[in-house]
Amino acid sequence: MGNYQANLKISLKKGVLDPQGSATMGALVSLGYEVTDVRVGKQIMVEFEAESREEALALVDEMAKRLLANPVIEDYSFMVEEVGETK
Amino acid sequence: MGNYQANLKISLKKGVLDPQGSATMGALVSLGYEVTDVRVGKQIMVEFEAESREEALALVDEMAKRLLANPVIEDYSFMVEEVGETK
Amino acid sequence: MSEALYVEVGLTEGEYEKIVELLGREPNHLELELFGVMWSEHCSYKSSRVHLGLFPTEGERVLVGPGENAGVLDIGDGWAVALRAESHNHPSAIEPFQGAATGVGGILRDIFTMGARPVALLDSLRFGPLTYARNKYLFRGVVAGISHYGNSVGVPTVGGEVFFDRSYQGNPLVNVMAVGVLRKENLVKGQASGVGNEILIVGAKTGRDGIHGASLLASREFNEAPLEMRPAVQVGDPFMGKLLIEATLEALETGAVVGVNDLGAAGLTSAASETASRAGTGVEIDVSLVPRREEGMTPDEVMLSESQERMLFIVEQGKGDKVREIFRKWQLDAARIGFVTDDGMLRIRDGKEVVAQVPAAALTESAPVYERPMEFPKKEDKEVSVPLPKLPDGYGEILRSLLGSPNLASKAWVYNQYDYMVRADTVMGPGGDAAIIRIKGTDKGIAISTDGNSRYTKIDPFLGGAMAVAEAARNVVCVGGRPIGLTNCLNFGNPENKEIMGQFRKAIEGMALACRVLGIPVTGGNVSLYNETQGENINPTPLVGMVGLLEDVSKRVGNGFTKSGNLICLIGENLEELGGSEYLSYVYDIYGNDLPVFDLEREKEVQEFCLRGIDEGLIKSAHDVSDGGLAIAIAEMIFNGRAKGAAISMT
Amino acid sequence: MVFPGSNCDLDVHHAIRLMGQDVSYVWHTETDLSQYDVVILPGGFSYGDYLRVGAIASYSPVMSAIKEFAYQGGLVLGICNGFQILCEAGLLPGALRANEDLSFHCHDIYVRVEDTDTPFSNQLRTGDVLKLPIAHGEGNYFASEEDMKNLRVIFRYSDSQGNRGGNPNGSVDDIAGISNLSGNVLGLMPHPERAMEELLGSRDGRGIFSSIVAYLKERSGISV
Repeated sequence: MGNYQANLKISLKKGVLDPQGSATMGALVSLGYEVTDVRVGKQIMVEFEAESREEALALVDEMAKRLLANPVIEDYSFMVEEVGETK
Repeated sequence: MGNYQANLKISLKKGVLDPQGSATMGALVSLGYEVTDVRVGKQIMVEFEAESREEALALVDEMAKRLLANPVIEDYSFMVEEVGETK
Repeated sequence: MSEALYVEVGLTEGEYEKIVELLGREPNHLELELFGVMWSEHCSYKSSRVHLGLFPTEGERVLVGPGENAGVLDIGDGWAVALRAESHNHPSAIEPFQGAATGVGGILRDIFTMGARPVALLDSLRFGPLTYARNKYLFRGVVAGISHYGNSVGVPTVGGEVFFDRSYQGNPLVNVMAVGVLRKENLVKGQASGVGNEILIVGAKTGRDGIHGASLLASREFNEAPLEMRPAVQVGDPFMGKLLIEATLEALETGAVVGVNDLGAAGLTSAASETASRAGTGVEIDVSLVPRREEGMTPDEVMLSESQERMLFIVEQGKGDKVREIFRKWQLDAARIGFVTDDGMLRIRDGKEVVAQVPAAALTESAPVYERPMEFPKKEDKEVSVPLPKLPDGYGEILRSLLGSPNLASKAWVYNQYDYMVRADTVMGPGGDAAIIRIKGTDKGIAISTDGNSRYTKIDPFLGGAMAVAEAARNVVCVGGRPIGLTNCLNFGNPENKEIMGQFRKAIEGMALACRVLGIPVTGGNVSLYNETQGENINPTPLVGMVGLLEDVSKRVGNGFTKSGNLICLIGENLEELGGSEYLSYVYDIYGNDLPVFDLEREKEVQEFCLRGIDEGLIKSAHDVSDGGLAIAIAEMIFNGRAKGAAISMT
Repeated sequence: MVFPGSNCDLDVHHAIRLMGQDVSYVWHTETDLSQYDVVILPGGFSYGDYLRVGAIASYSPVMSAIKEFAYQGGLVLGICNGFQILCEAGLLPGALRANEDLSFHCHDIYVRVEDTDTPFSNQLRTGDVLKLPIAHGEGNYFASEEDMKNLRVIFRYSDSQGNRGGNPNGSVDDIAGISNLSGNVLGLMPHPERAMEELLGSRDGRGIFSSIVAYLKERSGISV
């Protein structure tokens, strides 16, 4: 059994309105920065156990589809790395 | 003038309780995953103009300190890359 | 034109031929899309329009009846209330959070577009049983979406209902109602009057959200919604919604605004054509002037976009800048995109080139009106009545389990997520028989309730429809409010099914009769058809949103016992009848065959008696006996009151 | 103060009128506050609470004038979203996080008065219990050990008898309201302006507004 850490990036799909992104951009512009676009999304770190790297990758993808991301309006990407044997 | 894209990761400081993280962990465990820790934070993409890579790095750090992160409870890290000359 | 093209926009061959006849030529692709979206079931009411005529809509309080963005009623001393209900069933089944949030945004725009300040929101929700994970997901998402939009926009969500029944499996109902208050002189209508007047689009930028969203989606069965429609889900921005309310009401004070219309289903197409046809004028707009959020949008996409938080303003010639200044203060776009003409045409330009030109009335008035075949289940084939199960001996256990059933249990988990106090006018919040909002500077109070028992209408659509109106009125009466008008959401299955059309017809006949007997006008509402999944249609669900008036809000009463020692009396008889009861459904999972005895004249007397008793201070609290029957009603009065118990004699 | 997205400015205006005092709406681009005795930042969703509650509003043009106003000893009261803005602007220590159960809470709660030596609580007695409504999704106050040294706890969540308990959001040390060390800047999550009339269910909010009036009257020696 290996202990793995996944880092997921979850962002709104292209074309889906991002009110948070536009409000943040407005604030940065009013603070004097020359900003042309801002997108705000989530990043989730999950530590979990898996038999192998392949299984770990499959598990994270499943977690994202079932719970962590909303497939209707969000896209997700992730990286997985082993962080040592479970003690 | 160069067009840069910064990707910031903003997460709660160690020791600051993360309600979203614990709720997400609870949900994953109830779905049958062997999860040992979950942290939920923000990821922000900012496209902006800067004279040079050094200036770009400094600008992003300033934006984070002033607005994008709350120093009381959040830590931030970021990567910056050039995405081509402004037309 | 090849059949594929007009079928793709949802039109039949007959409808296409009628368009060619109206135009005297074949429509180009954009014109075809305009007809496709405006003649959809959702926008044209083509299967329901002939029946909606049955509703009584006259009354000395009615300032604006059906046909406008919202109905408006006079409540005396120069004050008036605007009311409307809307359904967002299809979008909420795809994305519950945004589906519900945009439903709240849309219904609020219908109110302040009349010049009224929105003061109350109610949500009436129906889901499949909570034993299914999907229904829990939809339920949580819808409540969070309403909470997210309503709280942020600063309008209190003061009431509503939640109901679970297997008939809503895969097809949730999200009906939202809004009420606004205005001075009569500030009333403004959705009309493009005054040739040469400027037409502005204000609020959010236009994107590809919801293209073919509400109009086509709501006109197809649930499982037919093709996947590519899903990314076009509309996203609401309550912050911009709040700015839009403040900017619109401030702009109306300039007196330069002639007409206002919300951009809802079918976006700019319906707003432009409806304001023109209501005023009998024409409208010319240039889509290239519409502020956009995405590049490379085609004229079709701009005309059909259902991006949220946008309104159409018709402003006196030369005064557009004054209005734009106000919108700039509120950090909102306001762009002049055209002007009013006198040729009755909706003319659309893309820069100089005219890309579409059709008579506005052809889009809004000439949609076919279908008298779809109907079938009414005759009394005898229902005679094979289901034998009522042997009644149990121990009732305590039954009462305890009923009190815990999802339909009867406290809904505090839901409404504690809503800010029902913002604006500091909520005299009675959720949990009462009706909500009450006071009007500062007057003694008046507005009582509001939403009701609709779909089990009753399933058993007998006619009686069920009448009872929906009666129960909504009864709830308003129980707090001391005199019912003065209603709005509605008629949620029914597939109109191409004879039995469903029969239910629709009978329910409207029943509602219309109750309105006439109780003297309550219908001020408008919404029809949601095609609520069907894999051939399974939902129960016929006519949802009634009732508004009542308290001349003196201090005379209101709640539904909890106030003092021990007070007498408890039942107005009206309590008969041995279990048809359509929560008991039968929850314990035996059957509806039963016959409805409780219902007599409209009796209902009227009971309501008058209750109103007078409250007005004279004799009645200290009142509660209507509905789902769960007498035992549940008394239990609720104990929970909501200060007394500890109640002694009841059954003789 | 009125920020884009403020909702309870109307309710605060009404509450001050009920106390018989003059009050005016001030738009967030204003920079001169010299004519005022008290500046109140109301509840609501300034800038939609996007990015972080109160974060964007804390950079409104008026904020530097409010900081100066507070520095000069003027009274500053932040209610709900107003409290969040004062923390983001650094006028009060700590930060407000999402409620522990991640859901919005709208219902009555009880707070115990912990410190009456402030312009906002001098008409109350230590140990008084006030029934006030809350309506927030991010009221979970956090303060590090360091921050704790720079604040005074004025109100704590309690049960109806004033004992510890009744914390609706996980706020550290059951904190419901704090002030800076000099006591002239107060932030609290409950809404006193919604508890001014029996018609709406409670009058306990008047204790805070009457304290402000009494303080100003005594400070200026004239009848206000």
